[in-house]
Amino acid sequence: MDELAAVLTETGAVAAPLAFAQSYAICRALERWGSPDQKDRYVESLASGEQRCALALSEPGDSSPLATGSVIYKDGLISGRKKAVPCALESRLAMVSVRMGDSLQSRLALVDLDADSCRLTRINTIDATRRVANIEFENADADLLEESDVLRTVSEAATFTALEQLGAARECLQMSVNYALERKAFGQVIGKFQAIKHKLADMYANIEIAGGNAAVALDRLDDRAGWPLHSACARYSAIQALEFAATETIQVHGAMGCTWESNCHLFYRRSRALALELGAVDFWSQRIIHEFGKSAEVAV
Amino acid sequence: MDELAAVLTETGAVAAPLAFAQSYAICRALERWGSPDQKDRYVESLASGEQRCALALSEPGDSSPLATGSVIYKDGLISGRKKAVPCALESRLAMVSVRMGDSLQSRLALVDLDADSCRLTRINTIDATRRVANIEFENADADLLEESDVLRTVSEAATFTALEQLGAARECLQMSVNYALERKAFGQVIGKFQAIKHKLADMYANIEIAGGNAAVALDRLDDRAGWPLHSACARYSAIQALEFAATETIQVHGAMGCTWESNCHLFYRRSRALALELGAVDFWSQRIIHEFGKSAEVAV
Amino acid sequence: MSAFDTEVYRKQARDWLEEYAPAFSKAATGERTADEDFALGQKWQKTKFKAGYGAITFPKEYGGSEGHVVEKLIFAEEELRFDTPQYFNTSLGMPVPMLIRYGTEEQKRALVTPALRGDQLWCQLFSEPNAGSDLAALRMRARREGDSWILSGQKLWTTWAQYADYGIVLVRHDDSLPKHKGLTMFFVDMRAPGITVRPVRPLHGQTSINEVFFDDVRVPDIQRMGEVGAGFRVALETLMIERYTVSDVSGYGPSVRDFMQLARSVTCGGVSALENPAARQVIVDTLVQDVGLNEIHARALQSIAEGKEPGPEGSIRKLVVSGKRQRLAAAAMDLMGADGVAIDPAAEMNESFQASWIRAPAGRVAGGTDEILKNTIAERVLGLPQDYRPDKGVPYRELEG
Amino acid sequence: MSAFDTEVYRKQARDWLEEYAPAFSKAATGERTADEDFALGQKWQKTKFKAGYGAITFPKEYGGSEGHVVEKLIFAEEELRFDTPQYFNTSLGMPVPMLIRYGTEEQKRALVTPALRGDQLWCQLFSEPNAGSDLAALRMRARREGDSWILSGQKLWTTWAQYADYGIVLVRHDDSLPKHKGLTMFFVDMRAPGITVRPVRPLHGQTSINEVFFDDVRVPDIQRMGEVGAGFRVALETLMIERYTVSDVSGYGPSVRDFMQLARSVTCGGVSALENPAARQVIVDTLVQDVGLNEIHARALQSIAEGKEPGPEGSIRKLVVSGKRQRLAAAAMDLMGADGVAIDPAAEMNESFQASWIRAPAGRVAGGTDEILKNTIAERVLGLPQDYRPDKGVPYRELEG
Repeated sequence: MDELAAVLTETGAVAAPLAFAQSYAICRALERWGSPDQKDRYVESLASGEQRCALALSEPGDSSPLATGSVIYKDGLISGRKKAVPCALESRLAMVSVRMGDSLQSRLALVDLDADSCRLTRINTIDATRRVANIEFENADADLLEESDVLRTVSEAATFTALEQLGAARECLQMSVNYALERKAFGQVIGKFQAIKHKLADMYANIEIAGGNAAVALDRLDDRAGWPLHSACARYSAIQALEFAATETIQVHGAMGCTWESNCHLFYRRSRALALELGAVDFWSQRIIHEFGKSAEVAV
Repeated sequence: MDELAAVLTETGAVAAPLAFAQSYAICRALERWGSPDQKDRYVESLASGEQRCALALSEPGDSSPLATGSVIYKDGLISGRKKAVPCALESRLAMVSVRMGDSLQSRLALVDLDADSCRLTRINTIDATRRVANIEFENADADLLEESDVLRTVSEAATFTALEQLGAARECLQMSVNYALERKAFGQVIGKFQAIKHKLADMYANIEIAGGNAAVALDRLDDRAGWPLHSACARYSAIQALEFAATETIQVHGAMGCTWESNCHLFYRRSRALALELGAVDFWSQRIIHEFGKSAEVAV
Repeated sequence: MSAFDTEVYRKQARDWLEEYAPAFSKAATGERTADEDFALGQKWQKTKFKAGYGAITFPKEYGGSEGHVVEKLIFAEEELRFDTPQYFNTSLGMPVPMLIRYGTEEQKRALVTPALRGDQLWCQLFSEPNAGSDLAALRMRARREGDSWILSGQKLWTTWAQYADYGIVLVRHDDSLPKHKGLTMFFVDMRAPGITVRPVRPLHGQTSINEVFFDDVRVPDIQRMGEVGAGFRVALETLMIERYTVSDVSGYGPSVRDFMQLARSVTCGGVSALENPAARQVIVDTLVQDVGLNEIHARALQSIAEGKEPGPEGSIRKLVVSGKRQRLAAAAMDLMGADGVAIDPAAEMNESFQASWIRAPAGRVAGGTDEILKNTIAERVLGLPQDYRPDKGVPYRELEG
Repeated sequence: MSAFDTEVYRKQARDWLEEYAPAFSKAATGERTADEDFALGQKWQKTKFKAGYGAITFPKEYGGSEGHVVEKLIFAEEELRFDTPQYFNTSLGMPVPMLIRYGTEEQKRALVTPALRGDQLWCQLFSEPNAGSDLAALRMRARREGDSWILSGQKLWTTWAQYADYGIVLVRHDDSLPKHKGLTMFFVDMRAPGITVRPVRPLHGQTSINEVFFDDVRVPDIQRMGEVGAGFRVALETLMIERYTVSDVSGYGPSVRDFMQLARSVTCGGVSALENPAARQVIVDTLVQDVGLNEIHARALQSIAEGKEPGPEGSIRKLVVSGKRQRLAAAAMDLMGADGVAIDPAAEMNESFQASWIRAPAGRVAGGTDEILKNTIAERVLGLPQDYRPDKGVPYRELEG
């Protein structure tokens, strides 16, 4: 787990154009719910990075990452639309959340994106470093994970993404500290001004709080009781920490931060993209209340 | 109106142990809804300050200032309980919100607190400068204002209280500025430190925003369309401005602010008391959403 | 001016705008290249100028209307309702009034009217890579050579330099003096040999800002504005000319009303976004700030109309607006969920929360960072002392770095 | 220590506390006067001392247990679950370890054991009216007279001075030296002639803090702690002794779980307060902060048990906790509506949101204001430079004011 955390934070720190956190959640879903056949088909090539798989959750008309009203599974085929899927254009496969026929149940299924029954349309986004696409399925062959639980996979992806967000936030903090030690105004380095010092102290505090939450979530990943609450806490605090860090890093850099001459904008864009792609902050905030309300005894 | 505003802000600035804002709302209610008889009976002695009248709204079991489930009006008599009424012990009269029999309608009624049918019990509060009491009515004679509208009177009291809150907030700001110009640490007055300067700039900005809202609300007091939204905005922003000002004024004063040697704590206590007694911030926040949602065209 | 007069003026301005402004909107002209857009901006300025709205407070001898400053503010406020192309705010806001104050008769006769009419555009060359918030730290040198000065160095963040005919430029003529004392102001012909303009790619798409390189650019002494060494004072003085300006209360982003519409139209897990606690909080906070700022603005206009100074509370506007806009835009994107990342590259910033969000950081920096604005409020309004300034009185060349 | 050992120790401590602590709680003893409460506090310290839990890290020769520091932390953590009377944290936290470091053999033999056993209490006389955050600005004078020093001046914010037998005191022996250099530390007998203790009325009811006046108090030089002029360094050094301490994650106020209970039990306009957006926000933010801080604390305990320095992230705890507590308490009162003003004067601060709220300002000041803590994080953790310090190197008497 320590190694995984290191890789994920590093991915975040360089704002890499990948969806590594999602890939890892996908592998875990296959490991957990895949039939021996399905594991044979996918796990090795995915884990080795030979094949890529996108996670397709969001649907038009509702902002929940759990929404499965559009894409319907019936007799091995799916039809419907998924929106704003990161890295779909680079992937051969997609893990898609689907609704089971007319029931209210939802499951995950694997779909071959190269098939003619899948139409991908690239969309312009605020984060130009990752390509994002809408997907339309029309009777596409879908390989169903029978016992799968969409919320669990979304929560795991959120936990892994939290580590990426933390890596990015720490990088922002470091960029800000470096700049504050070097840039001068009014005869001294700006790192001497309390406005800058206190902003960076706040940034540090947020990051450490988020770091604590991510560590707990990672630790409880296989804990039957802990994961629903703790993955939500990790996600929520990571969104907040990175949003503040990325936004205020630009502010520390001043006019220079508002141009492509500095890297600040990459993190500003990425902070928003990561905040939106697995359910926005309010979705997770509601989940925390829900789970905290249920839990008789949690680790607080 | 300018004179009224001046008196109210002054009352707030000295954290006077009065409920002047509420008295003024009571007078307006009488003027608006009182029969000629009722006006004769009350208006002059109330307006001259000869008699005092408390505003009794809140009831046990619900935090809305509009709650009227407990005190029931029937055949000229009321029974039930009101809680945490400021200045009731100093008042001969109370204006009480009541529910009309079994209906869902509520009205205002005047009650003589000296009567045996009214039992007042003083409660300990965080703000020792104003006495607060619970009241129990048992078949107390009640003089009903037939056409009265509880929300309207609560909103007017809230608008006038916002001016008191503003006065208190401005006084806090001035105390903080004075202290920051005089108190030294690390070889300079603390008013030179950006942490203090920026805190006071934020305090000023909040106060001016609240001041703008209060001015608009006062201006729209008799405007059929404007008052519901604007009194809520005035109340909401005044609570926020005073809470921040009172809390951070203690912080600027440091350890000294945490004792009875300075006046900071009077405003800290009063800020909370005023924030609670006419419906807390969330009640007004919900009202803003409700009214803003309704209004096709408001002055923003 | 009486309240009655201002309302009459507002009515006339509105009627005129409703007749002429729509033809200059995106809707009327469709997609435009950058150069077409600038040409349209020039045409719009000329149209306003002819009708007496393009140079409202300028002297009649140059074609201005010699109107009351409150008329200018009212017109600007009304014009905000239309998406007219805006290029001349800086030009007419500071450089041209400076020319009128410091130019020779001949210069003024030749240059003021073309600038007011929109035939020519003036830019303002102040900031440098190492001189942003701390403008007086600028490095660009000027050395005297007979009747001329030779200017060398680099300016940064110069808005519309690529279209400018002239610019006012602040330079260091003597680095043995303390930083504020060694500065002098000139105006320069932007086509003079040695000047190179290079666009800077901003965080958002549109390129309005530039680097400008001066490589031994010769400027006649007659183009000096104010005394040698008075440059910083002249710059500040001019910043005070009609310093009360009109800005959009939403910070040129979508309004809280747009946000409310959005919240009504989307759901999360089947629940209306209007039930979303964070969304409700943003609506309330934004609305209350808008109401407060609008009241402060109305009070200021009234003071100005009565010939009085507006109160100091106007100073909070930029601070409040730019933070508010960033929060509102981010919250709107949150409501949209995964779709919130989608951006229409052609969208104006007041039409799209994404476009507004991407430009928001510049809003919190340009024209005074949040931190500088708070310092200014603390010092000028509340009377708190200036921060410690180790550079005070020290010869510029002895300041390290 | 291994993780196994620490868990064994925790189990033992918990068992012992469950047997002995309840008898010292409010529930068991009922209302107590201030003096009765202190007497009970002494008895509790004696009980812990006898069982080996009262002086866990102190040397055996004085009756301590010479245990691992992590044992002390674990015991403190477990003790937080009980409302035992607390008077000796300061006494044993800094003054007594200082005595062990700087006292003579004779002094230590006479004084350490009574202090550990709770028979005697030591206080810490550092702050003054003009020296709070800036401790080195203190004025209280000491002048040499033969083998003694004569102390005159005023100390402020001295916790439990009214019960103290001894105190360590930081004074200025030479005002011709820069402020940090002219200080010396002594310990004094709090019953010495010339010492007057006057309680200060805090914002909340309970009086734990005092002003202490020194009127020509004679202190033998043998009670000097460290070199003449080393006072500030000695004070800082001692602050570093076992600086990792245990505190309640709710800041000694009610917990987020209590808040959740409250939200479930009240309504506004018939709607559960659990639907209140502000309440939901406070729950989420508080919970996330608690989870984060607890994880940081667990990591620190583990490091300490392994003999390593805990990470710098522990430094955020006090900053986060004290603000969190104030917000949570105010939000809870909001949920109660008009009733929120009611306060039970006898309520402990961890039982009542009102009591917690009224003490919250002191929490944001005592032991480092928010502002000082942020500076410390910026400098010690992030490596940013110190603020400008105009008093540096200047003789104390030349500093104005």
